[in-house]
Amino acid sequence: MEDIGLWGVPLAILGGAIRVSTPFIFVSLGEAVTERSGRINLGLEGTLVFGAMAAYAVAVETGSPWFGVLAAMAAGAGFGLVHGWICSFPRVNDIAVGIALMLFGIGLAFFFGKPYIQPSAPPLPAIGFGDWSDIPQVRAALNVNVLFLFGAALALALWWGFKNTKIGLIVRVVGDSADSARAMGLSPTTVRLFATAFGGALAAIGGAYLSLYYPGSWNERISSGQGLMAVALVIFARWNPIGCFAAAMLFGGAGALGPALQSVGVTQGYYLFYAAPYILTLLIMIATSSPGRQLAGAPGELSITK
Amino acid sequence: MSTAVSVEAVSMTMRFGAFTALDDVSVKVPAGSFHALLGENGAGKSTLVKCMMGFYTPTSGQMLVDGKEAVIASPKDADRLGLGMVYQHFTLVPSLTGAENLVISRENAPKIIDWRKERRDLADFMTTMPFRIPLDVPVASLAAGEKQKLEIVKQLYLGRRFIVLDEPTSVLTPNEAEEMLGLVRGMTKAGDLTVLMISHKFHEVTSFCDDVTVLRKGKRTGSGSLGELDRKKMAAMMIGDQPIAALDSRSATPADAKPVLTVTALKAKDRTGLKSIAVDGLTVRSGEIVGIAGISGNGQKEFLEVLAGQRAREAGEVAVKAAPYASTREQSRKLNVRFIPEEPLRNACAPRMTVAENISFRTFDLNKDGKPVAWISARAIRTYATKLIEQFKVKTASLSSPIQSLSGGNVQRAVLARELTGEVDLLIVSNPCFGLDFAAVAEIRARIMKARNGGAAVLLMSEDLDELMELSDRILVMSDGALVYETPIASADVHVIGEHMAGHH
Amino acid sequence: ALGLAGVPAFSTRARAAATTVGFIYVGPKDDFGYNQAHAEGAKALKAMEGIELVEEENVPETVDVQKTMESMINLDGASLLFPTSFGYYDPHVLAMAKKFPDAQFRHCGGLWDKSKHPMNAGSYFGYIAMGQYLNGVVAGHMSKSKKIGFVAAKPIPQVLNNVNAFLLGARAVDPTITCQVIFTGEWSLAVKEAEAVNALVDQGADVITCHVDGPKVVVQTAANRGAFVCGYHASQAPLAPEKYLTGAEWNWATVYSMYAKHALAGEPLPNFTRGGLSDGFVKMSPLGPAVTEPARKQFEATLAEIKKGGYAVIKGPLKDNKGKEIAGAGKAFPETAIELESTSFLVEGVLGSTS
Amino acid sequence: MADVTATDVAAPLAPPKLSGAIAFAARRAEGLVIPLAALIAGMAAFSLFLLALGKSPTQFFELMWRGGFGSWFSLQNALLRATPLLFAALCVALPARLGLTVIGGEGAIVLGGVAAAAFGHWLSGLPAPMVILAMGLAAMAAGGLWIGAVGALRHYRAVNETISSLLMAYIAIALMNQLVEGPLRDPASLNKPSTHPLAEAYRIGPIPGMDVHWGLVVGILACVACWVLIDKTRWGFAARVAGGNVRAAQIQGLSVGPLIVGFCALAGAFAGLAGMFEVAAVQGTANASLAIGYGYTGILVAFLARQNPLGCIPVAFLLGGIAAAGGLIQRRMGLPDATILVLQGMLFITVLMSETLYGRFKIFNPDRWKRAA
Ligand SMILES: Nc1ncnc2c1ncn2[C@@H]1O[C@H](COP(=O)(O)OP(=O)(O)OP(=O)(O)O)[C@@H](O)[C@H]1O
Ligand SMILES: Nc1ncnc2c1ncn2[C@@H]1O[C@H](COP(=O)(O)OP(=O)(O)OP(=O)(O)O)[C@@H](O)[C@H]1O
Ligand SMILES: [Mg+2]
Ligand SMILES: [Mg+2]
Repeated sequence: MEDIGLWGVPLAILGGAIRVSTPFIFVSLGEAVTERSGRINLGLEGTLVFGAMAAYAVAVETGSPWFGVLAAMAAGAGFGLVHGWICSFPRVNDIAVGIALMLFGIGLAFFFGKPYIQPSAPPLPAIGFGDWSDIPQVRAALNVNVLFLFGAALALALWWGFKNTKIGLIVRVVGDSADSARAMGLSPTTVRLFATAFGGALAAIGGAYLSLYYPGSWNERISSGQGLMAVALVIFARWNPIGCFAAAMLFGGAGALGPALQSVGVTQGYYLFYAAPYILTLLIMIATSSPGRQLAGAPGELSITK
Repeated sequence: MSTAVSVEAVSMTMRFGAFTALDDVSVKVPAGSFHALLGENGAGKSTLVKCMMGFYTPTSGQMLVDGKEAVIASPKDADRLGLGMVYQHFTLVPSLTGAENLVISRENAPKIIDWRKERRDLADFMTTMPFRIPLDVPVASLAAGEKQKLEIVKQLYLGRRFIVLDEPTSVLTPNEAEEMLGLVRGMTKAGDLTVLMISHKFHEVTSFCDDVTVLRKGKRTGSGSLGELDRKKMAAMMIGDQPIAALDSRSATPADAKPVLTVTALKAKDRTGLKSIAVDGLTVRSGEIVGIAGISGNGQKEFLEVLAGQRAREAGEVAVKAAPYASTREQSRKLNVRFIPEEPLRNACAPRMTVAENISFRTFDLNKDGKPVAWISARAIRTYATKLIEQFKVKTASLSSPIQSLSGGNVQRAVLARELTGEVDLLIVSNPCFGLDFAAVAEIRARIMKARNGGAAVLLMSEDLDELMELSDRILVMSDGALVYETPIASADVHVIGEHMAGHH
Repeated sequence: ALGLAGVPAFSTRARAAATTVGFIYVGPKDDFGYNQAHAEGAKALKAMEGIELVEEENVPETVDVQKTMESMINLDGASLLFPTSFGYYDPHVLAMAKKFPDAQFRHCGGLWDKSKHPMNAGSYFGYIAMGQYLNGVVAGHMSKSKKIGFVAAKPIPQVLNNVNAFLLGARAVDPTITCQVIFTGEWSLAVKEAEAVNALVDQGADVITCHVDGPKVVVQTAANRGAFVCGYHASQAPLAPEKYLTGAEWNWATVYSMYAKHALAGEPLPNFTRGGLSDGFVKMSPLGPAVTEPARKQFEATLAEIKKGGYAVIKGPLKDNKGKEIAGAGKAFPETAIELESTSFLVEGVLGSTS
Repeated sequence: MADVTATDVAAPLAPPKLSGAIAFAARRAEGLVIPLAALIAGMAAFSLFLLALGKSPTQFFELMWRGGFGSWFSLQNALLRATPLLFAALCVALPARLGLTVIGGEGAIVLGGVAAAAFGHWLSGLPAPMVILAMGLAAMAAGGLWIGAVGALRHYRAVNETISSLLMAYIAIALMNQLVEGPLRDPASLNKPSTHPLAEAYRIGPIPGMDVHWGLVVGILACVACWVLIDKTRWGFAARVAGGNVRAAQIQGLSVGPLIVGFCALAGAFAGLAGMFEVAAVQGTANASLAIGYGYTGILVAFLARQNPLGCIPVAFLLGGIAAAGGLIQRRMGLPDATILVLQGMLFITVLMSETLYGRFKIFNPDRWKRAA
C-alpha cells in the first residue's frame, strides 16, 4: 500500500465520517421526526442496541443481512410504540420513560443476545465509489455502505417531506401546537405514537449498521453511546434533517480524528482527542444558544425546550 | 361561494362527572344571522359550542342543521356539514406559514402537495376576500389582528357556512375589532355565513349582532333579538342579582406628586433576538395610573419583562423613588414594588404548588416582624394564606389544593391578594382582566383604582382600550418597541390611539 | 462481619462435599478474548470429579467483585476463587483474602507479594509476550509494506511488552520493519478499535495484531481491509480463516487444573505461579493457510528455541524509540526478568508513544 | 368502594383535629400506595417474562430475597451498593426541583474521585481528619464545579442541561483517564494506571459492627439534609417556586440564576462525594473503575423516588438489593447478568406509568370527599 503520509488524516476523517456517522444519521433522523411531533425519546440508545442484536441474530439465523435489518426495524418500531403508548398517558414524563426504555432495551438485547456473540453474521454490502482511484486508501475511504446512502437519501427526503407532504405537515402541526392539531381533528397522541415508532425503527437501523457492517459484530460493548449522542445531535441540528446528516458527519469525522492523528505520530493526550466530538458539540451548542431567545426551529410542544 | 345554513341545538345537557356544566340548553341560529352567546366565566358557553361542534359528546341533546337532524360525533362530522369554529386562543400553527396552515387544515389535502398549484388557488381565493394577509411568512410573525383574520379566512377557505367565534376580539385593537366584526357582519348580511359569537363585550354585541342567548351556571336564562334587549337586561340575565363592585371615584393626583418609576433610555432585545425595544423616557408618579396601549407583539411584554427582571436590559436606567432598580427581591421589598403579569397562572404562579404556598410567594422568607429568616414555617404560611383568601374571597376547595385547580378568576384573585397586601408604592400590571367576565373585571379594576387612590403609582399595560380609558390618568401607546404617543385621559380619543397602535400616524 | 460465615453454612456448604471453585469475569464469557480464554480454562474443571464450578460474568472492578467473592463463599460455599481480571486484585482480592482466611484466592496478573499479602492469596500469570514475538516473526515474513500495526488499549507494561515483542519478532525477519501502534484508551470500545485498524491500514500497515479485551472487531475489520491478522488471548481463526496467520493464546486450563488437583488432594496451593510457552501456560494458534513456507520454518524454529527456555526478546544493544538506550550489548532480559514488569518504553522501530 | 370510608371519616361529626390528621395522612398515603402498587405490577410483568422463558418466578424472587435482603450479609451487600446511588440520585433530584433534568452525574462522580485522590496524596503527612475533610471538600468542589457549570450554561446561555451534562460526562471521563494516566499517575501502578494510593490512615473504614463504610451514613444524612433544605428552608422554597415556574420566581425577585447554579453545584458536590467515598473507602486510589455507571443508576433512583430526597433512600436500597442478588441469580438460575437490567427496566416503566394515577383516586384527595358525599 502506498504511503500517503499526512494526507492520511483528512482522508481518514472523510472515511471515518462516512463509516462512523451512519448510526448517528439514522438515530438522529428518527429522533428528528419524533421530536418534530412534540415528543422526545431519550431511549433510542436502548433501541439501537436491541436493533443491533436483533439484526445480527436474524442475519445469523436466516443468512441474510437484509432480513436482519428488517427485523431490527420491526423491533425498533415496537420500542417506539411502547414509548409512545406510555407517554400518551397524562402526566407521564417522556424523558424519564426514555431513560427507562433505554435500560430495558439494553437489558433485553444483552439477555437475548448471549447466544449470538460467537456466531458470525453475513455483513451488509458496500459500494466502492473509490474504485476509479489507484490509491487503496481512497478506495477504502469511499467504500460506502448502502445504508449510509440510504441515510443520506432519507435526510433529503425528510427535509423535503416536512414541507411538501401531508404527513410532514401533520407531524409539524402536532409538534408545534397540540391544540391546533386537535382543532383540525388530528389526534396528537396517535401522530406521536407513529412518529415515535418511526424514530425507533430508524434508530434500530443504526444498530443494525453497527452489528452488520461497522464494526460488524455483536457484543455487549458494540455501542458506545451512539444512540444517546444522536439524540443530542438533533437539537444541535435544530430539528432539520439535513442538519442532522451534517451533524452526524461532523461527529463521525471528529471521532475518526483521534486514531488518525495517532497513526501519523500525534500521540499526546489522545484521551482528549477522543473527547473531541463531545467538546466540539458542547462548544457549538454554547456558541449558538442564547438566553432570552427561543431555539430557532424548536417544536413548540417539545418538553425540553418549552 | 356557498350559502349560510341555519343551526339549532336542542336541549343540550352536558355533565362532567357529577357536575352539570350544561343543563337543557337550546339555541337557534337562523341562516345568515349573527348570534351572540353571553354568560359569566364558567357559565358553559364554551361547553355548549364544543358540544355543537362534536368536541364533546353531550350527555343528551340534538343538533339540527338546516332544519334536519344531524349527528355530530366529531369535529370531522361538523366539518362535513360546513360547521367550523374559531377558538378563544388561536389554533393556527405558529411555525407554519399561512399557506401551510390553510392547506393542511383542509380535509382533502393531497398526500403530496403541489405548492405551485396550491399558491395559485390560494391567490384566486384571496381575491374573493375583503382583506389581504401575507400567506408566505410563519404565522408566528403575524400581528394578532392578522392572525384573527387568517382564522376567519381559514374557515371560509374550508367552505364553512356556519362558524362559531369564541371571544374573537379579545386580542385586537378597537379599530381591528370593528373592522373584523364589520366584515363578518357583511358576510352574514350577504347570506354567505351564519355566525355564533361568544363575547364578554356588550358594545360589540349591541352594535353587530342580531340575536342573543344568555347562559348562567349552565342554564339558559334568556334570549331574544337585540332590538328588544338592553345592556341592563342582559347583565341581569347573566349574573342574577349579585352586586357588582363599583369603581372608586378617581381622587385628584396632587400636582406635586413624586415620581415613583422613572425609565430612561432603556434598550433590550425581544424574544426573537432580532428586534429590540427602546423606551426613551417614562415617568409614573404617585397616585396616577399610566396606561400603555399596544397590540400584542409590539414590545409591551418585553418591557414588562425587563422591569420584572425576567429579561436582560442592554442599556438604560430604571429608577424607583430615585433609587436604581434592578428588580431584586430586596429592592422590590424596600421600595414596595409589585407586579401583576398577564395570565397569572402562567406568569405569576407555580401551578402545582398549593394555593397557600402561591399566596405566600412574597413573604415566605420573612418572619412576623418582617425580618428575613432561613427556616420557613408551614404554619405561618397557612395562617397568612387563610387571612388573604378570606379578604379577597378566593374560592378554593382547600389551602392545600394545587393552584392550577382554581378557576381563572380565582387564580387572578389569589395573585391580587398576594400583591396588593401591605404597602404598595409601585404597581405594574399587565392585562389583568383578560378573559374574565364583567363582574370579576369590575372587582379587579376597583382594586387597582383603590391602590391608586391610596397613593400607589400604577403602570397598566393592556390590550383592552376600554380598560385603559376607564382607569388611566394618562395613556401612552407602544408600537414597534417604542412609546410613540402620549395623551392625558381628558383628551384621549380611541381612534387616534388606535391609529398609533396600528403604526400609522 | 458478625458470624457471617455461619449463617449460610446450613443452606449451601452442606450442598456438596466437593470443592466449589468460583470464577469471576469482568466481561462476557464469550468475547473471543480475555474472558473467553479464562472461561475456556474454567471449562476444563467441569469434567473433574469433585469439583463444583460457579461462574459470574460482567462483574465490575469495584465493591461488586468483593461482594461477588463474598457471596460465592457465603452462599455457594466456594473455597477456591479465581477473580480473573487484573483490576480485581488491589484492593478487592486482598480485602476478601484477609476477611476469609479459610478460602483460597488466586488472581491472574502476578501481583502477589509474599512480604505484604495474605498467604491465602496468590497470583498466576503467563508470559504471553513471547507469543506476540512469534506473531511478529510470522508478520515479518508476511508483510510486504514492511509496516505492521498494533491496536492497543492502554500504554501499560503488559501491553508495551507485547508491542515491543511483536515488532522485535518482525525485525528478527527484517530489521527495517516498523510497527505503528494506536492506543484506544479503553479495554473494549468496538468502533474506536475498528477506526484504529482503518487508520493503521491507511498508513500502510498490512499485518495487524492487538491487545484489547475482545479482539473480534480488530480481526474482522483488518481482514475486511485485506490485511493479515495475528490473534490474541484466544483463537480468532474462525472469524477470518483466510487472513488469520497465528495468534498468542492463553492456555489457562493448565493452570486451573493444576490448582484444582492440589485442592482436591488437600495439598497447599502454590502462591505464585508463572509460565510461558514451554510450561503450557501460553500456546500459539495453528498457523493459517496463508502462512508461507519460510515463515513457517522460522516460526517453528523460534518456537523450539523458546521452549528450551531462557530465550530473551529484549536484548542489547537496544534503544527505545526516543533514542534512549535500554540494554547495552550483551545485556538480555528473558521473559522472566523482573524489569519487564515495569516496561514503560517502546523499542526503536515502534511508531507511537506511551503518553 | 374505599371512598365510602373516606367520606365517613371526613363527616362533619368527626372532631376537626382528627379529620385534619386523617386528611393529612390521606394526602401522604398517595405517594406511598401508588409506587408500591406500581412496583408490584412491575414484578408481575417480570414474572410473566420469566414464565415465558420457562423459568420460575418463585425461584427468582426467592433468590432475590436471599441475595439482596434476606440475611445480614445480603442486607449489608444491598446497603453497600446503595451508598453511591444515594449521592448519585441527589445529583438528579436536586436539579429536578428546579425543573432541570441532569443526566450527567457520572462526570461529577469521576472528577470528585480524582480530586479526592489527588488531595489525599498531596496532603499526605497531615493529620487524618484534616486530610479526609480536605478530600471531601476537594471532591465536592470538583463535582460542584462540573454540574454547577451545567446549571450556569443552562441559565446564562440557555444550553439544554440534559445534553450538556451528558456531553460533559463523556468529557469528564476523558479528563479522568488523561489525568490518571498522565500527571496524576502513580508510576508504581503498572498495569492498571491509577493515582497514588491513599495512605492507610486516610482510608474511610466500615461502620463499627458492619461491613458497610461510613459513606452510607453520610449518604443518608445528605438525603435528609436535602429534604430539609427543600422542604423547610427559604432556599428550598425558592427553588420549588423556580422549578414550578421560572417566570413566577423571577417576578418575585428570586435570584433564579444563583438558585439554579447553586442547586446544580450542590447536586454535583454530592456526586463528587460519591467519587470520594469510592476512592477513600473502596478503591484506595482513583482509576478507570470510577466510571462504572453509578451516575446513570442514580437517574433511575431519583426518578423512581419521584425526585424526593427522602424517597431516594428506600429506592436506592431496593436497587442495591436487586443488584446484590444479581450474581446469585446468574449463578443459580443460569440467567444472564442482563436479567437484572430487564427487571430494573420493567420496574422503572411501571413506576413511571403510575405517575398518571396521581390525583385520580378520591380516597387520597380530602378536598373531594365532601363533594362525593
Ligand atoms: N373537561 C371538563 N371537565 C370538567 N369540568 C369542565 C370541563 N370543561 C368545562 N368544565 C366546567 O364546565 C363549566 C363551564 O365551562 P365553560 O368553559 O363552558 O365556560 P365558559 O362559559 O366558556 O367560560 P369562559 O367565559 O371563562 O370561557 C365550568 O365550570 C368548567 O369548570
Ligand atoms: N384541572 C382541574 N382540576 C380540578 N378542578 C378543576 C380543574 N380545572 C377546573 N376545575 C374546577 O372547575 C371550576 C370551574 O373552572 P373555570 O376556570 O371554568 O371557572 P369559572 O367558572 O370560569 O370561574 P371564574 O369566573 O373565576 O373564571 C373551578 O371551580 C375549578 O375548581
Ligand atoms: Mg373560566
Ligand atoms: Mg370559554
